[in-house]
Amino acid sequence: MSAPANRREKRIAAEEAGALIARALADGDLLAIGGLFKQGRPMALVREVIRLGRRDLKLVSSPGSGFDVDLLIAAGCVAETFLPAVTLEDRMCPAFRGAVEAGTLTAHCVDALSIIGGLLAAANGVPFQPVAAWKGSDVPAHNPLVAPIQCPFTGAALYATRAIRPKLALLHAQEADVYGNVRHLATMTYADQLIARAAETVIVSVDRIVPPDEIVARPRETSIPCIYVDAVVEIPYGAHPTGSFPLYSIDEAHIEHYADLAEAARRGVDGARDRLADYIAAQVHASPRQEDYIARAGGAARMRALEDEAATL
Amino acid sequence: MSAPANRREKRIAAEEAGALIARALADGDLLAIGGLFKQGRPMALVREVIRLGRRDLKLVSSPGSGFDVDLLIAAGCVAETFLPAVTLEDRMCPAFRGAVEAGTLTAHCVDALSIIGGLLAAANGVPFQPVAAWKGSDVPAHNPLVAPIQCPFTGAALYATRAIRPKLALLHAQEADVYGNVRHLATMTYADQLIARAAETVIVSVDRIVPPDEIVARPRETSIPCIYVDAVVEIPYGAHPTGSFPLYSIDEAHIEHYADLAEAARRGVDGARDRLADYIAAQVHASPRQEDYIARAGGAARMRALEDEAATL
Amino acid sequence: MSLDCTPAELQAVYLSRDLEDGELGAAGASAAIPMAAILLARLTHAPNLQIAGEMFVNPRPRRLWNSMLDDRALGACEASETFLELFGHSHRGLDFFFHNGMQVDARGNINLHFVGGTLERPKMRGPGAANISYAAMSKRFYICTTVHSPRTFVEKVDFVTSPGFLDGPESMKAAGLKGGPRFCITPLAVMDFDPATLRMRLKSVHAWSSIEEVAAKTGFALGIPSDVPITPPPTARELELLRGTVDPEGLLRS
Amino acid sequence: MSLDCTPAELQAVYLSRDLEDGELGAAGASAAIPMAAILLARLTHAPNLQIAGEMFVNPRPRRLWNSMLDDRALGACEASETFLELFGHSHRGLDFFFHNGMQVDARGNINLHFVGGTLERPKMRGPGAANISYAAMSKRFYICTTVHSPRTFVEKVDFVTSPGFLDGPESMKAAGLKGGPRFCITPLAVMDFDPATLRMRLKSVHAWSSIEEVAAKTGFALGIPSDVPITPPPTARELELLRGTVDPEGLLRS
Repeated sequence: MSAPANRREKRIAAEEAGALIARALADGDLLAIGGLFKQGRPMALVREVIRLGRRDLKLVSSPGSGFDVDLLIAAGCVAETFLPAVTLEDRMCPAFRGAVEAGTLTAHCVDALSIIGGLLAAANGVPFQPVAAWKGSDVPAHNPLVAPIQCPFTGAALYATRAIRPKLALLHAQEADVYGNVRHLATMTYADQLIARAAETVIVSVDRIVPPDEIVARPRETSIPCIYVDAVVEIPYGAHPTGSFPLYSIDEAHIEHYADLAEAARRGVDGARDRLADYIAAQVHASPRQEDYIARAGGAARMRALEDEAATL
Repeated sequence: MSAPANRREKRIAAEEAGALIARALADGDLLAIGGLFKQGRPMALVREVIRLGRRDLKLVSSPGSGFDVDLLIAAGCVAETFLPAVTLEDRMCPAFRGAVEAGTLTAHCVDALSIIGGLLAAANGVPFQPVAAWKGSDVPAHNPLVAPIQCPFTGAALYATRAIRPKLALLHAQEADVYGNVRHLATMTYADQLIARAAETVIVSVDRIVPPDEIVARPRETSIPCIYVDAVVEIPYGAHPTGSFPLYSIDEAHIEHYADLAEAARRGVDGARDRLADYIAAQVHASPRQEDYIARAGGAARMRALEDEAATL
Repeated sequence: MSLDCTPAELQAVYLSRDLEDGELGAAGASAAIPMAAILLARLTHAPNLQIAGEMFVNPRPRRLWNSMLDDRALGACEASETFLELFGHSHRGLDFFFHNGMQVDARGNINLHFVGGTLERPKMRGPGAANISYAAMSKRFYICTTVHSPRTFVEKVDFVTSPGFLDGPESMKAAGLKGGPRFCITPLAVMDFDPATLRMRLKSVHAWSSIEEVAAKTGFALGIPSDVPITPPPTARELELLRGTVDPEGLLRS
Repeated sequence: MSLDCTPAELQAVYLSRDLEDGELGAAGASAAIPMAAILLARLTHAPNLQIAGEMFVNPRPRRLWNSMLDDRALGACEASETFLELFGHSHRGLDFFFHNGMQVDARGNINLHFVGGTLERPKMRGPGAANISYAAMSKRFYICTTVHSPRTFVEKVDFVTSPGFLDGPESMKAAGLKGGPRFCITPLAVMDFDPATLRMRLKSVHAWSSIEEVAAKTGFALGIPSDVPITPPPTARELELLRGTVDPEGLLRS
């Protein structure tokens, strides 16, 4: 038996993504972002959030975040973060650091297990997840997601971490079919599956749409089944400047360029705030179409170089 | 970089499996069995347990069990079961039913969520897993793995189910490398990964060993990484008479033949106990080598038929 | 209209009509009739019906099998899951699920554990149940049995494996239960539940049976409304799709 | 014996020698030196060392990268995991792990959250830490920093992100902690911990530094034993494997 012929697609056009995000995510809502650090971040969709002018967002992600979170903060979209580590790995995130130090951003003190435990609890449909691995750290005492509990079997003292149910999840993967079956080709998929199972609405950008039969041919490789996905949108290089392996690598120079601008702005260097605003105006607001964004980001030649780097790993 | 040249193998010879099981599993221990119902059951390893003459075992498995569990009970190896459903699907498991009704077997009243929750808790390294989906059923009140708890955030009443840490897990998959990286080719893998992460010792039979580079070529398809595996043993048709898809299908006739013998024995039909004992003597005790077992089970022709059925699904 | 169908075929067709487009549901072990119902619904009126909740997503079997829970029964599918994901589905519930039972009682409670004696020392031990949560957590479920006898349909089950309407409206409220069985279909009849008492009553009788036969083969006082129609038979198109596409080997005819 | 190596290379080689065959461990973000140590150990004396706990199993990178946490840094690997499995590893702990720190104190406690002010309104906000559990749950960990300054090495951290030996033996007992930091290696020296007080003390000084320099650049009263040897340099074979196989592009030389 093949699939019903008149089945509805979950594919939407890139131009429709903004409207869908607008419906799913209000000011002040909890937004979840997939990927980790500089890999698999749904950057095109994140830029859409900035273009929509969302304010006071709460952010959660897999436990390591960097560029996209910093950009959202620099663009003024974020009020609170539930992010264990916020770093560009070889340097700090300037907008994050600056906003916390200025008191304009509440960076909640959370760790990987409270975030993963919270997403797992939501995915499991239970109100909390037990955690028993926080000895000695100051983090749990300051973590707003955490409460002490006792094991009903052993009497041992441990913690409960609260279920986390994001209003909207934005994810990026390499492939999907038009029905919303998503397939990561990357080796590392981090918390993307958990986030998809935990969130109320899930939108996934993919570098390419593949025929449904290619998905059915290898069902165990479907990383996020269609039942968890509300929409897929084909956006080539949709993760740039983060990497989408094995298709294209991380554009470190682009991220570095942004970080230099944002760090100068944080330090109050003359004119630096304007230069950062110009970057956001050009890269985000003036480039609603991915083709325009890619052209500004170095065009086909730059993308080819990132593809070549990914191919030689 | 390639793997170190002098790395130890986790592959053992089929003849060594019995000794390893003997070391890992004592009388009275909790044994976990992989697969579900008639697929992916580690039958050759289960027969090894019977040949060792283990007694008073406690059994846990993924939530649906049948043929192998019934055989272990018929062979006198089992004292307690923690198995939600025990059935051959189109008929009941005769030895299980007979032993419970005769009072020689304690069949604990458990369900899928207490078993999966317990394995998940053990895999997670926490003492229990919250469950909030048992409204109205008589099962939780009789389930020895369960205790009532309260959510520390909402005050809601729910349950905790106790971590389950099997002494030994026996699993079957289609492929592994010599270092113990296991790859299921089957679509359904049930609770095999969870069991592997929960158990103290893990032995996996596979239909074939593949070169390490074939594993490295597709790392996301490694279903059970070597770090959870103590030994892999190549046993062609090691799941027979259960299925090992996509390689070979379920030998329903074989299972039916056993069930007829066991059902007659349960009913006390004249001579039926002897015929069941003869079956176990021939299929298990007289066939320690898989080649002998397969020859008795119909040989190459029968295996070919099961392979053909699997290929046409 | 065709009356030339088996009880199992009628059950599958009748169930299929109640499944709505866009819903998500599944069946468990020993589920040829429910599987046929789901597949048929997707071919007739519910192309967006999603089959999920039992470790696979939208299987495409070439033929029907007795189980939904092995690779044989999938043929192919869009994604596979494990019991880990099933844990979550069990808490969120599905739109619909199917149950059969060793005992089914007047309020649709289901017993798969034991009959007679005690749980520890039963007169007859049943198979137990893998998942007892879909009955409580899903929006609705169907009871679909392959037998209709006084031993199966009893006033009160010896043990509630999966809850129907427990002891009625009060006890449902106390247990925090919504949902529950929509109707029960057997080889003889369709029975639904009186909204006030939540007791089973006759809804329609299959063409080959009678009110008297159903009442006699039901082990409790079945409510009999004044007007009991004949269960509507499959249409020609339904039978054609069922036999030509869903069940080409005739599992439901055997 | 070769002295012609960078501090980072010496750190990697020194760490590699302490990793034992058959152990299982990993490093997190910004971990070029630990990754080099692990890969080198597998080539020299620990072919059965397993690299796992951070969502991949036994990576085979063609070169070193600054992170261990993206596909670039893996090259290839035997299996991939997700944060779900990391949740379990974090509770069971590894044989060894590596930490760096914005602040490291006299008892090896690590601060990555803030310096000065309060957590809510810090003078300087750090990146935080993804996983705070490996320090407490693993058999041991190493502190490996790329700077050695009085700002980094302080008497008492402003915030304990990941615990070292807390306030010493009593507080370790109260917190139920075992394990802890084995030693700390910086570009200038190796420091371990006095078993009685669990305070940091000088163990060896790298050839290019001196006891005086280390003491001056440490922001607390570092224990100085009477006999402080020079940190043993890499052997020719170690350097050859490090440069030829582990780090052919010379990330640790830049």
